[in-house]
Amino acid sequence: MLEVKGLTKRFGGIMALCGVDLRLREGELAGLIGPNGSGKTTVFNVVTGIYRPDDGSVAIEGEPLVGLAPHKIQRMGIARTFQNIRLFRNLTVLDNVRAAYHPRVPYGPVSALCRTGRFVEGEKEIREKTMDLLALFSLQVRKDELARNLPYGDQRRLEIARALASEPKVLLLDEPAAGMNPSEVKALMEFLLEIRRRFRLTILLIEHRMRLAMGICERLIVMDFGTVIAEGTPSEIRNDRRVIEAYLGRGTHPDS
Amino acid sequence: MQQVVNGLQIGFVYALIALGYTMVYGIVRLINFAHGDVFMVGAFIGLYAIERCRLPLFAVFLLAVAGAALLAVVIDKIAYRPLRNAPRIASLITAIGVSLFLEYFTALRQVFGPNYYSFPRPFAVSSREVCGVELTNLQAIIFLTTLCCLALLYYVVHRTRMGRAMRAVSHDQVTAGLMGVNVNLVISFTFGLGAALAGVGGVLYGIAYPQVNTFMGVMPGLKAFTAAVLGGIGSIPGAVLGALIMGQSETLTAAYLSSTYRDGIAFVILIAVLLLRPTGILGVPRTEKV
Amino acid sequence: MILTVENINVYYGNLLALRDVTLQVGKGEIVSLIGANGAGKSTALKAISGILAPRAGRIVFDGGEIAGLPPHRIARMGIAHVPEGRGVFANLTVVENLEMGAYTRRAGREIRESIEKVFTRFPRLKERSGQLGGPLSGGEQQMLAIGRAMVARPALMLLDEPSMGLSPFLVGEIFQMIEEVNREGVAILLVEQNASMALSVAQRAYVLEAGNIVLQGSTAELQNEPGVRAAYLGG
Amino acid sequence: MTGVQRISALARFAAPFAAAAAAGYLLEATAVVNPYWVQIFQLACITSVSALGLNIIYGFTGLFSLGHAAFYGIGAYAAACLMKFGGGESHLFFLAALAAGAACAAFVALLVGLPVLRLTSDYLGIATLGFGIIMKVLFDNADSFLPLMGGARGMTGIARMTSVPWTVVILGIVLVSARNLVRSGYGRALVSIREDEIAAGTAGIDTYRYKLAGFVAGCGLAGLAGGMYAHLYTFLHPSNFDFFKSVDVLVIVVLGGLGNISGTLVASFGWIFLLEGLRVLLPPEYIEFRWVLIPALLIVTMLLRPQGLFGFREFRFFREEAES
Repeated sequence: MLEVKGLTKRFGGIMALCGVDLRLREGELAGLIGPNGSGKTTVFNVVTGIYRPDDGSVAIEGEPLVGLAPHKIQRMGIARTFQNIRLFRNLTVLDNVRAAYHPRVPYGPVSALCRTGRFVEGEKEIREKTMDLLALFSLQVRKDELARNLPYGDQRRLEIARALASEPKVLLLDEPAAGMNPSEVKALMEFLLEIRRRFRLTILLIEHRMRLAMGICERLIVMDFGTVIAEGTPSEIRNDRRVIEAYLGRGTHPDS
Repeated sequence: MQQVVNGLQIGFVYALIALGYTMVYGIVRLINFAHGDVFMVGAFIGLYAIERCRLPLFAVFLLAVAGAALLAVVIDKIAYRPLRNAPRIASLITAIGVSLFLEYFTALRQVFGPNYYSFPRPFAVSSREVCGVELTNLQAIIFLTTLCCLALLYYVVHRTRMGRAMRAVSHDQVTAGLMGVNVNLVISFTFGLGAALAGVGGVLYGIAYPQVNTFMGVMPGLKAFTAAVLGGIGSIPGAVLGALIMGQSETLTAAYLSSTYRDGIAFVILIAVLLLRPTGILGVPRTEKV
Repeated sequence: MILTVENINVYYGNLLALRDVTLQVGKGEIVSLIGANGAGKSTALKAISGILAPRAGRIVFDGGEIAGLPPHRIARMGIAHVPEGRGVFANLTVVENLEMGAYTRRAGREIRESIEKVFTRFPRLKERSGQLGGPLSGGEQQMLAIGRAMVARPALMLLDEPSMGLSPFLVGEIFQMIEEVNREGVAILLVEQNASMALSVAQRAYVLEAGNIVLQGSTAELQNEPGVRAAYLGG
Repeated sequence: MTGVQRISALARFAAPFAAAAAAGYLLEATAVVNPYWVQIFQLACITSVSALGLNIIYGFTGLFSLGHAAFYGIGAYAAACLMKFGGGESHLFFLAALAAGAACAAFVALLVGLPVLRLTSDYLGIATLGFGIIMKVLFDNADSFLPLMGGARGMTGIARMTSVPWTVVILGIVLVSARNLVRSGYGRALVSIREDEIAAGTAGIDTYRYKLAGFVAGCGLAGLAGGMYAHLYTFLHPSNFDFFKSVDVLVIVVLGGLGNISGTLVASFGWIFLLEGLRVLLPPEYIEFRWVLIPALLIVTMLLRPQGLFGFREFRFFREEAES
């Protein structure tokens, strides 16, 4: 589905990524884990076109995408959320999602200018789709609130809703469980399984808490110092010596 | 070569103004449009101090520095401080308001008056040849005064407790407050320090180009500000470098092209530099954290 | 009690972030404040150190009312707040950062001594004393932030998520440091997401949920509380 | 929709414009109102068009521009030159000249925007400020390459074509179009860029292209307004298009509230009438106090309402209403 090969990225003198290889299989829910600063978010930023890599390739369903602008990559079927929630803060919940429908508006600018029938129809269709999506996230009652006024949890959910508006094939989630307690994490996990089924998604999520990632994901990819040091099922990872050494540190247990 | 020396003359004056822009921007991210007018007030204080009070040159500078600094601190308190937590554009608009107010208020007959006034020369201008270039005593004074100001500024910013606090506040106001720094006081101090340099610049400008009026701050202000951006806004050495480039480009254009294009060339350079280095020559490139 | 917070309400704009929060920190005590993200933990610290002004309620520190005072005045009274994300001044050197910690103190020699003391405790900072704070690693920055707070010689230290973004090994080191600071008589109010760590060093703790304090007690009691175990300690 | 329905819809749409134009015509022809004030009214309409342009650029798309007056000037000079070349007094040609002026401004905006829009926030503002000053220098020296433009002496002898019906109808059309565009997916794309450019990109919006589109459209409106201005006052001078004129429009947009059409409209009229009203209201010996009072008022207003007079509130007409 998504294939990353030899990805390298430097910032100044610092090697943020050096030769990262990873592969997502269609329909899986995989986790990208590793300590802070190991390069997980940088992988997302390179894959979604925010940074241009110094070397390496990224392809979705065989189509290379390195060097393309973020919106083109999004249209190839990759959507994402951000670690430090980036909503359109002064727009309503409704408009946050509708903005993401924009690339596929069924009317042209002239049609919008003259408010033709096609425009009215198109707007109605977008609104209906948006409301359906919001309903799925239980956000429909908040549709007219400004995004910045939402509670933290709703903001995270709205960001996922906005990412889904583009009907992506691959969904990249950057620490979706940040700040959640275990029962909330459980609910999130069920929710992710549900949207994966409904939208036929392949999901890659970042999580730096080892135990949590093991609870959610079917397969784990572990990064440290800008490289992938291991991948496999949670039980394989749990027993991987390199992971235990590099990630878990000396003598601490995998709870942090 | 002669043109280069002439360019240095105006370049140094621009540097004195540009420093105020860059420091204020560095600390509160405000383009302080009123700064050029503080420079103008400095020049007028100089004018009165020389003409009416017949003070010695040193005292003239002191008076201009004090007046300009006081004015800037008052402006900050009235027009900018209440808007610290408002959208940035709001204080930009009040800065424009303050600028217009200062220009037109001082142009009233009851204040400085609307005309051009000739600035008295406190000494006779003479020149001598140094290394094949004509150097006037006026230019020597400008160079020396500016260099002294720069040295003093470097000392304040890098060697004093207040300077450390200024740098801390410019990086993170909230945390600086947690260290016990009175953030408002530090910001006022920065406004005052920048204005003091502009006050010196105003007097020097008056002596060098001996005609003043209340709108004289507009163009030098814009150019000094451009210089600050050219060098990398927020950077003190950048402001000086930008100002010197600005001065050179202006005198060279006037000498070899046409003085009517003088005001334009500097901005062509500015745009060209920004396109190549979006944060100016010495500005630190910012990578936004995503 | 060195710090008493009584029924404070804190708002962000019109959003109520803390409702009727009451908590106390005794002299020389370590108290933890735990809860999920957005529960209001950082907000509580910000209200105490003056970054946010409570709309109602009292905050008494060392016998004096401090609610609504500006941060620099509260800092001068002896509260050192190490903010979330550490707040290291990236454009100042390590030494200058430490000197900023001593901003409220005047005596030059004593300040030098305090800084030396920090250096002996964190030799790694000494190696980097002339470098800028920005390029330091996360662990070094956290050491610098805590060291900077120590230089201020506070009576109360507020620590916001000192373990955030650190490897488990460093987390252990930082918590050792916190206990050492406390042994010198500094009271500590600790905000942590890493609840098991937070409960292990503190004597007492408060649990915040959606801006309310829902539980409080000794850490031993809380560690055995089934609700706390389920929500914060992972079963 | 049947043909009859179509025509009736069109008629319903056009009726208010026709009425306004007729009222304007009567107003002008019967001279019940002092012609001076009629002219001020026209200036206010023209300023609204230009300010709406800047609002699209800055208020909606979030592109900080300090060079709006340059595009206003380009439109003015371009339309005036064309009209002088071959327009005579033809109203049809006048319309074409206005369109050409707007197109000229838009084209220059495209050329300038292509490189400059890669800059962000204050740096973009400064680059556009620089462009504004360069244009002013060019206008000042224009007589050396096109004597018609008059350079620093000013351009004279422009036909007086702008009339109340024209200004009212054009402003009306611009308002309706701006509302329609802004309250559509295209407007949402612009606003999302203002809110968070990176997030907009990953949400599939071609940020560079839309920034360019917003900038070009806004500058085009400035050019349109410039053409009307030229044919209202029949005299152009480079100082009409300097930095201060850019600031004027910026003040209007901020006062009205960023991204707020109603606010821009009200602020434009308020600003122009305040400027001119003070000229009449102040006793002649105090006339120079005008520019002391205005900035003082501006500062006080900003201190009291930093989010602009209107904030987010819009007149009903400009609110969303495409769907039930």
